[in-house]
Amino acid sequence: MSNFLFGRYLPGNSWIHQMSPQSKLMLSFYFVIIIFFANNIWTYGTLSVLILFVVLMSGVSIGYFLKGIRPLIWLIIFTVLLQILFSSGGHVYWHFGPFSVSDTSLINGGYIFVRFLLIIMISTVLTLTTTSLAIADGVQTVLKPLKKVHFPVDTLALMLSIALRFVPTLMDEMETILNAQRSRGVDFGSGSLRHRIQAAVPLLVPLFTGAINHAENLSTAMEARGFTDSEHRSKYRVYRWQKKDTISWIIFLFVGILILFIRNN
Amino acid sequence: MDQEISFNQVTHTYQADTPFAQNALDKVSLKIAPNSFTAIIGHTGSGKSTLVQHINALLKSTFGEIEVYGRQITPSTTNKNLKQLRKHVGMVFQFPEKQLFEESVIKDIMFGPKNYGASDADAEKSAVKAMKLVGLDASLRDQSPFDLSGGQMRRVAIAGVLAMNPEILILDEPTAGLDPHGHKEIMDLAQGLHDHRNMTIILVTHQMDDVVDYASDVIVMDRGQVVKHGTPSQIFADPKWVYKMHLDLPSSGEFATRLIRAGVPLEKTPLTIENLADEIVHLIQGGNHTDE
Amino acid sequence: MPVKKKTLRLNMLAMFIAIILLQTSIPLIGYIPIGPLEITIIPMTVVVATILLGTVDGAIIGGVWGFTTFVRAFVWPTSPLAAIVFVNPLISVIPRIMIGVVAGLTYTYFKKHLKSQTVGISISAVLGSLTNTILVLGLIYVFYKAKAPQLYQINIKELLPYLLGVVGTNGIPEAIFSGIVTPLIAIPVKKIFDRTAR
Amino acid sequence: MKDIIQIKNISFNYPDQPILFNNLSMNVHEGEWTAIIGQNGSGKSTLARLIDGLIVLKSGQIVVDDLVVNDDNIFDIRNKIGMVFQNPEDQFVGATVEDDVAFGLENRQVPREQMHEIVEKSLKQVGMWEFRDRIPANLSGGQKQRVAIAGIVALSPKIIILDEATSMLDPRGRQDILDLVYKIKQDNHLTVISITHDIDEAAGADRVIVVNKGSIVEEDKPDNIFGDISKLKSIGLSAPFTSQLIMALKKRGIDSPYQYLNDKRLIAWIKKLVSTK
Repeated sequence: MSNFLFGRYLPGNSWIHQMSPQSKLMLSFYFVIIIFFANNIWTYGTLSVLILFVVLMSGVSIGYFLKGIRPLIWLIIFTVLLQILFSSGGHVYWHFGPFSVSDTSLINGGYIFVRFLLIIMISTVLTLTTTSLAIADGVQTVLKPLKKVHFPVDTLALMLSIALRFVPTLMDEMETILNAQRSRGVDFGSGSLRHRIQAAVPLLVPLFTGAINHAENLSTAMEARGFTDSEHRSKYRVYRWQKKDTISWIIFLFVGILILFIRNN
Repeated sequence: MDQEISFNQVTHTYQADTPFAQNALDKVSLKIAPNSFTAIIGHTGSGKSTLVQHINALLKSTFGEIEVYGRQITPSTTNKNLKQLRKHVGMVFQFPEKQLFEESVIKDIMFGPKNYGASDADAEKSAVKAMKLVGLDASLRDQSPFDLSGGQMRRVAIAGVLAMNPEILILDEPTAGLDPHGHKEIMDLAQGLHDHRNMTIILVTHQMDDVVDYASDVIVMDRGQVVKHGTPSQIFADPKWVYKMHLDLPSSGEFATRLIRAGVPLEKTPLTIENLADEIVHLIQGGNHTDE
Repeated sequence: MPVKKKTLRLNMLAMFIAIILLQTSIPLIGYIPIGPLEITIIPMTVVVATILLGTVDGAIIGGVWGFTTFVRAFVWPTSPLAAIVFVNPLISVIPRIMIGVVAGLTYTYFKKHLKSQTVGISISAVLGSLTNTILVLGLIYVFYKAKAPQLYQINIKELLPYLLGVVGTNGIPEAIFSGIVTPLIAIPVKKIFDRTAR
Repeated sequence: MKDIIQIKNISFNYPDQPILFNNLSMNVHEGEWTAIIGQNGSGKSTLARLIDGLIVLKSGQIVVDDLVVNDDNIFDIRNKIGMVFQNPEDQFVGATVEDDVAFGLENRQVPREQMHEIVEKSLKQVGMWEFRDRIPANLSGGQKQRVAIAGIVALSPKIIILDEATSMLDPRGRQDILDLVYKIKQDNHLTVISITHDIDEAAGADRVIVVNKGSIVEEDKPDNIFGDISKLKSIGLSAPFTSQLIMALKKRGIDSPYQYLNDKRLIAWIKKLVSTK
């Protein structure tokens, strides 16, 4: 539950697990950007090899990844189909109204499919090897330069960490409220659209009022513990830059340059 | 029709078909007699809440059947039928004041009856009755429930359940966080509903004093199973066993074990202060006899 | 700002972020699927936050929802629309921020000029919700016109009617329901909030 | 004995609400365990918040360890006082147990290396070191209260205030927490104020202050206070178990020279009765 936002953290001690969250975050982002530059079989091939290597280094079994992607498969197929049916150019094999299938659209469809997989794989590696808390800390580190322009980076980080800490609490409360209103005869998830939307009222009002009470009590407790503001505090948890981060960056930068050379210009 | 609650080999598995699968209830069979006042006790995580949530079908069993006043619930019962059942089983959750949401006290109490198809006029009639029952002043009816004190809010929530005229009332730690005065009022209300309105009361609690003061039957849960079912005196007869279940004795029993440890030869575990006083007096006077 | 107020604001924002995170993952309180469409009730949360905490904080909460939409479009897209459109951070974030801004300005205006709190909240909610729909549509169109690079190189020109259709058919009922339901949520919640923030 | 907390003629009310304290005065002795009892709404929690400067006083003065509670001293005062609140959920700030204990240290900008040392020591003192990686959702209410106490121990205060800290726990968890606080009080020579409506919790105190409707009804040793059952009942409190037992024995003709005894003395007395007769 601590890893609510992005998925399911798998505890481990692999190379990837040990990297600092800030470089994992940045590298994932960087990877998505290089994908923009891939446009032929060689570039996609290179990136696929890189991602397989990353998966290997994460110590998580390929089967686990495939299981994770399974629920998304219809979505991917649907999007790929859209791509195939709606792109134009090349040798047309078949067409009907606005739809057409050509050699280019088939190839592009294939590329899109790979793109999807690449992106989902990299984000899955990130979330399987990093706790939400570490991701929040990583965000804080990445945003640190913004402090110079008086952007409240530390406040944001504290806010995010409190939010993540309270998600399971609110979730439990939601479930109790849900059950309480069910026992009072509310039918959730059935009936007319209007009925279904109005059923949100007996859920959301208690959820919100509960959250407001938490906010108030927590404020009192925080002040009693000497909290004044979030920008003047020392930090208990620190993720240091490691050799593994440096090596990973070198590999990724190299692949990035390689892609620029082997892509079709 | 059979006026009782019965569980027949009921198993409930959370997260079935995953590596996290966990039996929260493990082949539970039990009967709760109509118009009984039954306490359900057991340490945290023993399955008490899961058990009571089956009685009003908030949870459905993975295996096994449940019969509540002649209505059957099986793993395949459809949701439509469940709603009808819930009308007869009122459930007061822990900190029920957290479920309030309407703009006025009366509207919040009317919410349940209206969901079950009562007309506005009928719902209001039941709501007014329920307010009286829980001791809420009629002048509060149009106030926002959020303007009331904590204790009053809790009564509004309980009234909201009673307004549905349930035959069975489940109370999950209904006095949590209340002071002694508020505690007694809520427990006396439960007793009144049992004695004068023939409701079946099912009380989930950690307070062993309430168990001996109010309940006629006790069900002890441990690791998803019913490990004992009997009268309070049967349940607390063996202090060692009670401690093994990570439970406490009622205060008098607790005090008696300390007296015994200090060398006062009490014979059996008393449940109430009156019992304890009787036993002590008996010992003192018994002593008189031998001295004479 | 006194310490007490600052801490309270920090925690209020944190709670609303937590609620948004919950709503993006639990259908019952976040979005209601109807056939191929889904009506999201998250704009209502943004509007409620705006009414309680003010325009700036409403915009922040909207932004958090937008950011979550953006991240999810990569990690766990919930619809082809998300996978195609919301991977563009400008389309996923800006419209959400604007919900708070528009609802906040509308609410402040009507608070001065209108007696009925309900009507004011209702109009703010409708406008907030519509802002989201119109901006998402508008931005899709702008990015198509500008021929911006697409993550999934789909022929948006052919797809545009489909996108407009989906967003439009979602957007209209969404706005209507926002208008009806938001006051029912905001008024009691505001009562508790005002007592707390006193 | 020094009065570590002096409350002098304070008055207070919440905005738009009737007056809660009118010219109230009381003192807390250093090194003692003082219980403040009263029913819900009697103003006892407000009193705790006033002492810690979490709410601002209308008139009168509160002095904590020679410092007047005011805006200038507030942080020094909060360094001296650790508070455990009623709801275990609502005082857990950190994402995990260790992060939570560190929260107060981070606020005081304690250097990191030192923090790690203190967090470990504090968690070991409350027996929660093995749970340091846990998130609050996976802890019981009692365990969360232990973490809260560790967070306080980490700051080595002079005073601990328990604000209904055990009222949401089951009886066993309640006793555990009280035993723990007692041990910590002894080990570190602390002053403890426990605000409670649990009469049996108050019975263990050195001194009891009974508050009703914002004023002090009585202030004395538990022995002297708990004798008058009808008085306690009249302000919505129940009588301690031992007083009830003495009453029940009296009804049966066993006369007692006492109205109230603590557990140990009552056991000794009963033992004597049984063996001499």
